[in-house]
Amino acid sequence: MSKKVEHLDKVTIRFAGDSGDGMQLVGTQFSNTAGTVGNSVNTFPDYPSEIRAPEGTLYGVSAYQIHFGSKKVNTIGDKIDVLVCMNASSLKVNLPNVREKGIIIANTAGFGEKNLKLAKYETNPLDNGSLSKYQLIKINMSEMMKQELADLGISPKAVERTKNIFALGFVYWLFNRPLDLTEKWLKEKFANKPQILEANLRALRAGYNYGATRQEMIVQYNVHHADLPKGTYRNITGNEACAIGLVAAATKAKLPLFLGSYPITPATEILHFISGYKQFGVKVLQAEDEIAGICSAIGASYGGYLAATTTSGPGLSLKVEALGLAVILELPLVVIDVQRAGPSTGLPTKPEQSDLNIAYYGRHGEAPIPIVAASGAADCFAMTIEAARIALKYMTPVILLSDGYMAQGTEPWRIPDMNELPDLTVNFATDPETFKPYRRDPSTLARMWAVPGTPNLEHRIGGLEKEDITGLVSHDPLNHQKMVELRQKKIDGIANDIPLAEVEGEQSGDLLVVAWGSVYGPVKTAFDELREQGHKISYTHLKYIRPFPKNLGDILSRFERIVVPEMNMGQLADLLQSKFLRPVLRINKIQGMPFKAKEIEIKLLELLNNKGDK
Amino acid sequence: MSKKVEHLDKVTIRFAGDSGDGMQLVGTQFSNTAGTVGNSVNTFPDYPSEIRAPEGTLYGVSAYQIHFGSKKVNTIGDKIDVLVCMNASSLKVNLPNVREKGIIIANTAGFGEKNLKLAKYETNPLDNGSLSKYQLIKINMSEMMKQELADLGISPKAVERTKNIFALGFVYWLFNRPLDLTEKWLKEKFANKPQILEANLRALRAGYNYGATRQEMIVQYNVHHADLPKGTYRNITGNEACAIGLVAAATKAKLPLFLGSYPITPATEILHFISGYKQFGVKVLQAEDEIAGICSAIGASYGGYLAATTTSGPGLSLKVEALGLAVILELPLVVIDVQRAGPSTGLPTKPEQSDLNIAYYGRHGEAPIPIVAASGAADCFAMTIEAARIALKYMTPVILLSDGYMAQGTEPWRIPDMNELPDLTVNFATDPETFKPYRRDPSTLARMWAVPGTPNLEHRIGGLEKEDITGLVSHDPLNHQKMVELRQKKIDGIANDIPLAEVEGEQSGDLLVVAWGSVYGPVKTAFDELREQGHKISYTHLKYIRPFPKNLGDILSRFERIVVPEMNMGQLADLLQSKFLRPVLRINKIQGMPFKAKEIEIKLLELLNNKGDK
Amino acid sequence: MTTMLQDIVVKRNVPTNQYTPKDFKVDIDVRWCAGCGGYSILSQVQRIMPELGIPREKIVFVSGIGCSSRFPYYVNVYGFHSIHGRALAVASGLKIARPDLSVWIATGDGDCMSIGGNHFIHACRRNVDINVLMFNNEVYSLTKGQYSPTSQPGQKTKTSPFGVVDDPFNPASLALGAGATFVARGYDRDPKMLQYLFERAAAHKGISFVEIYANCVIFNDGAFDKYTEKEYRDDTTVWLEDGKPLIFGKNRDKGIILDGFTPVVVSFEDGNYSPNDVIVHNEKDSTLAFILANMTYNPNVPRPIGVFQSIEKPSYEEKVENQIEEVTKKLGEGDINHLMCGEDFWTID
Amino acid sequence: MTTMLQDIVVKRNVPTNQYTPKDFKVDIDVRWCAGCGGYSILSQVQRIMPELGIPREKIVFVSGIGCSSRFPYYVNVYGFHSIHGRALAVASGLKIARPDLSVWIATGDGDCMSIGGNHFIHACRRNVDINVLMFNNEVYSLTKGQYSPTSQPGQKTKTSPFGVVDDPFNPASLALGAGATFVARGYDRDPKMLQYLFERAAAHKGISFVEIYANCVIFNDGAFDKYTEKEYRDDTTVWLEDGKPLIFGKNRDKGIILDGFTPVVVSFEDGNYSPNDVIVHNEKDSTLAFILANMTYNPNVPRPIGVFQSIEKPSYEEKVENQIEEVTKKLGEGDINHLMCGEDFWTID
Ligand SMILES: Cc1ncc(C[n+]2csc(CCOP(=O)(O)OP(=O)(O)O)c2C)c(N)n1
Ligand SMILES: Cc1ncc(C[n+]2csc(CCOP(=O)(O)OP(=O)(O)O)c2C)c(N)n1
Ligand code: SF4
Ligand code: SF4
Ligand SMILES: [Mg+2]
Ligand SMILES: [Mg+2]
Repeated sequence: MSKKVEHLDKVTIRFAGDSGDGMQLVGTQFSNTAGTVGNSVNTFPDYPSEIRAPEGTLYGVSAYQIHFGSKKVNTIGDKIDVLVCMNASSLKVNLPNVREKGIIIANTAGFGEKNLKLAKYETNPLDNGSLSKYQLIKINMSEMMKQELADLGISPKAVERTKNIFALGFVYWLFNRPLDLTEKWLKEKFANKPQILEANLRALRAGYNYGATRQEMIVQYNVHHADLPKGTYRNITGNEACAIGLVAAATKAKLPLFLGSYPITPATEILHFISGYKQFGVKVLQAEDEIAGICSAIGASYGGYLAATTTSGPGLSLKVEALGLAVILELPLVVIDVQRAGPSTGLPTKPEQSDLNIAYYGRHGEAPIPIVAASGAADCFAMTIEAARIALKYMTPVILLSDGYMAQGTEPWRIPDMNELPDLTVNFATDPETFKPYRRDPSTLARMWAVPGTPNLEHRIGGLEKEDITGLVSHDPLNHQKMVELRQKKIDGIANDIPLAEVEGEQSGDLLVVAWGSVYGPVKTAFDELREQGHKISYTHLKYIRPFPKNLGDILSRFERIVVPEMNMGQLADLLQSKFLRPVLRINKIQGMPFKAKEIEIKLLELLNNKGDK
Repeated sequence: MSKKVEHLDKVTIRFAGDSGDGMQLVGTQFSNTAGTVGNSVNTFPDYPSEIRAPEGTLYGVSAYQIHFGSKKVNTIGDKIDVLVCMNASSLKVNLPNVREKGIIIANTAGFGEKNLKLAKYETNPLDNGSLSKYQLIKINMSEMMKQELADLGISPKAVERTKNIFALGFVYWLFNRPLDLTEKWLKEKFANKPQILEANLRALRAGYNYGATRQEMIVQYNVHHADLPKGTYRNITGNEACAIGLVAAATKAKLPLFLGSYPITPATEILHFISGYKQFGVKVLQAEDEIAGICSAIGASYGGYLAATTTSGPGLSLKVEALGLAVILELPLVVIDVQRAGPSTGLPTKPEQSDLNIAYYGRHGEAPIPIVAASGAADCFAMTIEAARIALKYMTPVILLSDGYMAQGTEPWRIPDMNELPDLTVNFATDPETFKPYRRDPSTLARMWAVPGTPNLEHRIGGLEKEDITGLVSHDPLNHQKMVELRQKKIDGIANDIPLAEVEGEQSGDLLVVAWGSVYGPVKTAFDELREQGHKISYTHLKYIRPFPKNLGDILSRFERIVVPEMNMGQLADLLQSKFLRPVLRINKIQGMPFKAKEIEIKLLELLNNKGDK
Repeated sequence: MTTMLQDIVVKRNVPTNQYTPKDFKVDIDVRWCAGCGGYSILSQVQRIMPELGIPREKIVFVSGIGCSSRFPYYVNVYGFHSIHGRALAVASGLKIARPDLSVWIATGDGDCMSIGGNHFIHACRRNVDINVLMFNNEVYSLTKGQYSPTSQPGQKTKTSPFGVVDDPFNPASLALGAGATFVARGYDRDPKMLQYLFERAAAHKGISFVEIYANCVIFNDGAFDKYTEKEYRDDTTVWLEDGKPLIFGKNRDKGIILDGFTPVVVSFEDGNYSPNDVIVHNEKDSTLAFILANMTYNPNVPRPIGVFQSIEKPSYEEKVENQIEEVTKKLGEGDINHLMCGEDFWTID
Repeated sequence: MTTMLQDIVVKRNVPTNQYTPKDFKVDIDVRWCAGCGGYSILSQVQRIMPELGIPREKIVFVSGIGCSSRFPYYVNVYGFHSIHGRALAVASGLKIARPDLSVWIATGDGDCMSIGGNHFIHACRRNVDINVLMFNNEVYSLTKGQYSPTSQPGQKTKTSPFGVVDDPFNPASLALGAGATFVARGYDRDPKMLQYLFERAAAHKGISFVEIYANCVIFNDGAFDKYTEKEYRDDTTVWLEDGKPLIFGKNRDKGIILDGFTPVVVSFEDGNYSPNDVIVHNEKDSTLAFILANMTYNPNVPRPIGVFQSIEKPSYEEKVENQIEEVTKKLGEGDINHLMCGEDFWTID
């Protein structure tokens, strides 16, 4: 195939096929390879909500989208540049998102009569001219692999299963990407199945060679490597980053790690990963429910562990009572909530940012808990460390908010050296002379931590109001007021121990965008675009929500208008209004889908053009 | 005894003694009698938190306070005018609250050596002159009763037990109150124990006659009957008012009543009362936990009942997940939360107003729930009816906030005629032609309610996002946004169906007090006092918190300063700031005790005197 | 005119031939994986529904969350897909409120025995008249393969990559220990058996618990093959039949006797034992039910399938109604005005 | 210098004569009602603690909420008064994290079997090495007298003014059904018996469940008199002793035999039966344990008191540690840098 090379900053590829077609696998391979050659990468797997939907159906389409570029990419890409579709349904579902002139690579074997019917196509779109706006590359991948592997004598089913690797090989050719990473990976995966290994290696090269030898002309996109900071990188999902973050935090704290958890989409993978870390001495209890998950973690924390519990919305709802207990006990605890679309079961596989309210306000009584929020997959690592740091230093539960989008999408992560991470060493009380269960460190207001097993520090804690210093049960009215205020003051004081908020763009002026969580990607992209267009606009992204950075009020006061884009009905916006008494404009999307950068750009542009419209 | 009669508008009596001394009983009798003769009455029982603390101890003192008057009394009284104390500890504990020149009626038999020691008195306060600032009446009640009942041949223990009735009789004499109500009550209570009845009747009269025949002079307070609106009255606690309110609401809705609940202080009595209403066909499930309590109620609601669940803070925390389910199911449900002091177990027997946040914000996802708040014991009835009305009309869970103070204190309640109550009749769907599970009434946005058993309306509901109108499971992004907005709009729309907020005092000006819940009593008292002193000040009491009354924003905008007194750290204040962007001043007390009217008066006076201090 | 709840509670008469299984099918795609054990359970439920003589509108399926809990969407009766673990709590409220309804639960081993364990044991204790169909696939499937409280020691799943260390519940023992009156076990591969068990469950007044081995082809494929596949099952299971001796084996040449209290397999071949020596099943004997239930994980004896226990006790909702009746008889029907006034009221005019 | 957790986990040696019961008393008033059954339980715990040979700082009492759950305040060891129903969940986390500790639970019939039921059955299933002392007073006392899941049918309480309609749990059966390895019952009125049972519980590895009839003088006074008072108990209860026949009666003239699987009382007086005919207790026999547990509410037989079952199984926290050890042996000790880098990383420089 002759190719016309076009240089691009960023490209979006989407591998789409049936649930059983292995699209997640090839997507992951491509994104790892892209990372390895120095591109900035952002990915997102898009599963159907059924475990295994019937073959070929529209709702059974599984896809993996990769956005990579020579500049920092912050989203999974609004529009698809290259769509690989293994069957008719995967074309149908994804076509609306392919940009004009984009490349469509279709496996013609997936466009048989049955496929067309299931996809509700009357005629074959590959043949009826309806795709003339695109560059269509038709390949009968199944047939090609049949020929390629005829001599191997493996089952037809096994042959058919290699077609995804063929497609991957072809795409590698198209972008001139090396095969070695995937070859290495295949060799490890199929170490014990030499025939299958051979079949897959052949498929990879067949796809690659097919490109090189094909006759038609095609425009190929070339993407230079990005100008990323020096260092060692890997692609990582938010969930894996949280899991590794917990182990790293425990290492830095010189404490063993305990995770008490109950499976729930989209947080379960954190539990999966950590269940595989036994060699780190990690103890995991897959509990009978979310309540036991958090309570067992509280028990382990009492025993001197770095303890954590992981969940999503419905699980967080169940943990509410025990969170209040952790507050009054003043024990360290990391609570990771991977938000999904609610209310109730809602759209369980879809992301949303609608647990901020419950994280902030969702306890009976006055029970303040610090909240931090990761801004993307890679940032989940850093914020897990921060959550652990605050929990241990201030003797408090801390809620880390992630969401289903960053939890399952990947980003390249610059792997920090362990020495770069903060020291989290704790100071257990051991001296009976000075020990009082609720004596506080005057600077942090954290109470003393004495764990069972320490001679002569026997004491009793619990959910009843505590007397200041002694920790005895107290019904004294003034003591109650004092303790409520102390607990509040301790949390408020953390503001002195977190980074100040930063403003990108003008430091004062007309319009400030404030955001939190995974909307970072689309907002940052839109913001950069608008700045490039010469607009005066500013951006503050919040990773600390309770307490807010000390300078946030000051920042807000320097702008005439504030706007918060959120995947909810305005929870951060309401909070800012309550705390800072500034009217806050809102851009809300609550569709179980992340914002597109373009959507945000358009909304911000509208605001920029309608200055009067306050 | 000769008495000098002094006319007073309001008097506060406190009966105090050991847990076993029957103080609750005589308190209740006195307050019923006061009500019957036409006084305005407000009472509060004050138990120790131990079930039965050791006899004579300071922490074992049990008391019952009654504030009654010829004007509307709204609190239990800041200072005690008459203290009845059955032993030394009950004097010790309550003396700080007796006003100067107040009457102390002491049972000298309770001031023996052992009693004094337990009360940590070095010398007998009845004899050492330390009570010279008060009018002290010393009576050896135990001895008097021994003599009085010598001929009856009942056990010394039984004799001793009549001393509280003696004290009651004496207080009746002091206030010239009739004995007949208590006599009637004794006759019913001891119908089967003629000797005990006789003993108690004698005790009552002995106490009364003792007053009439005693030699010393004493100032007696006379209290005219109050100018209450015409009607039939009774004293009622908030918990009983809620219980009766639920039965009345079911009657007006022509629906059977179901209560699914789990015991918890201070809400348990609602469950107690309703468990006694079997003859009303009420079905009660004392569930295995709070989650089963609410879930069983949701099940009953699905079956066409007026369903309710009752709880306090820790229980509300546990109901959070199921509340979200009720939101997406759009089924009617009344949730009564009797607030107590948190966080966690906190001060379980003490009132607080710190569950507003969790009621308002405490669910994962976007899950708005209407909130109403009773302002006092008697108002619990009206607000229970309102909660049921909103739940049934709008097909939604509704949270009614009460608190431990109004729940256990009494107020006289003008018993409404059933015809005065709103018609709550519901319209079950029955027509297969028009039925769609999520078809809405265009005016209320309530969905149709079809209960199992209705032929040809078989349909399925659940916690997954629903398709508009059909109610089928839908993962469609735009449908999700639409449904989230519809659910919000439905709740917001209730603002058109609730009374406007009212302003007492100036309709605009400098300082507006906004309050909610049981702080009504002390705020109203302080407010009236300040108005009488000629101050310009205004007051709005909120009984509807979600949505707020439509005119609230307008009201707030008419005042320069807004202040919210609350038994929490400022939860309503924060909410007002968030919704109306007005800075809100705060008066917070979080001591497990209601405000005193005087405390509020002083704080408000400070504000009135420091106008500049915004 | 408004319809009152009383009107709806009244029972319609249904001629027994009114329905066919098709009447219980719903016009949407069943979205389980091809080969999922759920399909067979669904078919058998749809097949027996017409036999129950209950009007369709009087039947309700309640579920929690899980693959199994999608069930209510697929049966054309009233359906309630609640939240994880709470099906029995919801259904208890519904059944107590509405004893006229036939209330069924579709639940999974996770939904019922993990997060829902408390509601399960309390429903057993109370004996609410609900039919519980627990799809036991020994794994959490909807969340893509974690171990469950019925997973087997050593089982590798996403959360037990090195093998499960937990011991599993024995569902029948748990139900019996909690006081369930009807306890049975069946499996997806035998439609007739399931139909029989479902009919028995429906006929039983009080709680009926049916554990169903349901193959999950994706996350725990073949977990029950040893007990459900033709080539093994005659030798690896024993069918419990009331009044019948516990005989099993392809040639029905083996039986179960008690050695002390320990069940032991004996063969009739060598003439030492005859069918007369073996335990005779008695559904009314609670102790026997325990002995049989405890055979479940005992590798030396076949796994019992069928009805472990079926004993009569008044159902909870019935007792609730009876108490209301008695109290009403004694105190007279409640008078709301009297309730509002209480004993001590006064009038101001 | 900072103290590391490892330093604390290390066990101190305690000479067995180091402690007296006084060392386990706390210098605050015990705030139970005079006559409460809790006092006896407290004393017996304090009495056996010195015998355990465990350093005081290694002992932890965890509780939920209830009168009984105030217990930890009264013992001079580490104490954790958690929230209602969650003691076993907290304690499970603690014990799994810290197998070096001796973990005890003080709980009530409501705390343990009502709201805490799920954690209870799962702790039994997992066999976590925790000693559970359940104060059964058949009522919710702290909340002033509502019925509990062990209240008796017809019992009048504040929430059952017309009598309880629920059937109660049989705690021993529930524990056995859930898989508990050590199950026992005792009562407040017999200090020696309690000491014995507590020592047995402490010695047992894995979960130990001790149900203790505890009189609540305020809300359910005398509920157990029939079984605990000198004048009745010899005839109304039977003491379970391993290897000993089930003989009871003031004159030890009655015994228990099995008729089929049904326990029946026989008298030795008329010569038809002798002590040799009666059931011999065997703590290792799970089936027998069920038969005995099921006698609890059977009015025709005495109520069993003592150890129903005590069988050996590895404890959960031990299995967790073993798996960690095995995996570590196989994969080598975890390397955090390796974990962070994963398999596919690249370097930009
Ligand atoms: C409160 C809550 N916790 C966790 C989940 C996640 N979740 C959904 S189904 C499930 C387990 C399902 O297992 P099982 O009941 O055995 O059903 P199966 O899918 O195996 O049929 C879990 C953990 C949830 N939806 N809600
Ligand atoms: C979440 C929650 N629900 C309810 C309560 C109220 N509550 C406290 S103790 C208790 C029952 C106690 O009964 P039991 O465990 O038998 O203890 P007892 O007082 O009888 O010893 C209840 C319902 C609570 N504290 N927390
Ligand atoms: S994942 Fe398993 S249980 Fe779920 S539908 Fe598929 S086969 Fe059935
Ligand atoms: S109420 Fe009962 S259980 Fe509670 S302390 Fe008193 S006697 Fe003991
Ligand atoms: Mg399962
Ligand atoms: Mg109890």
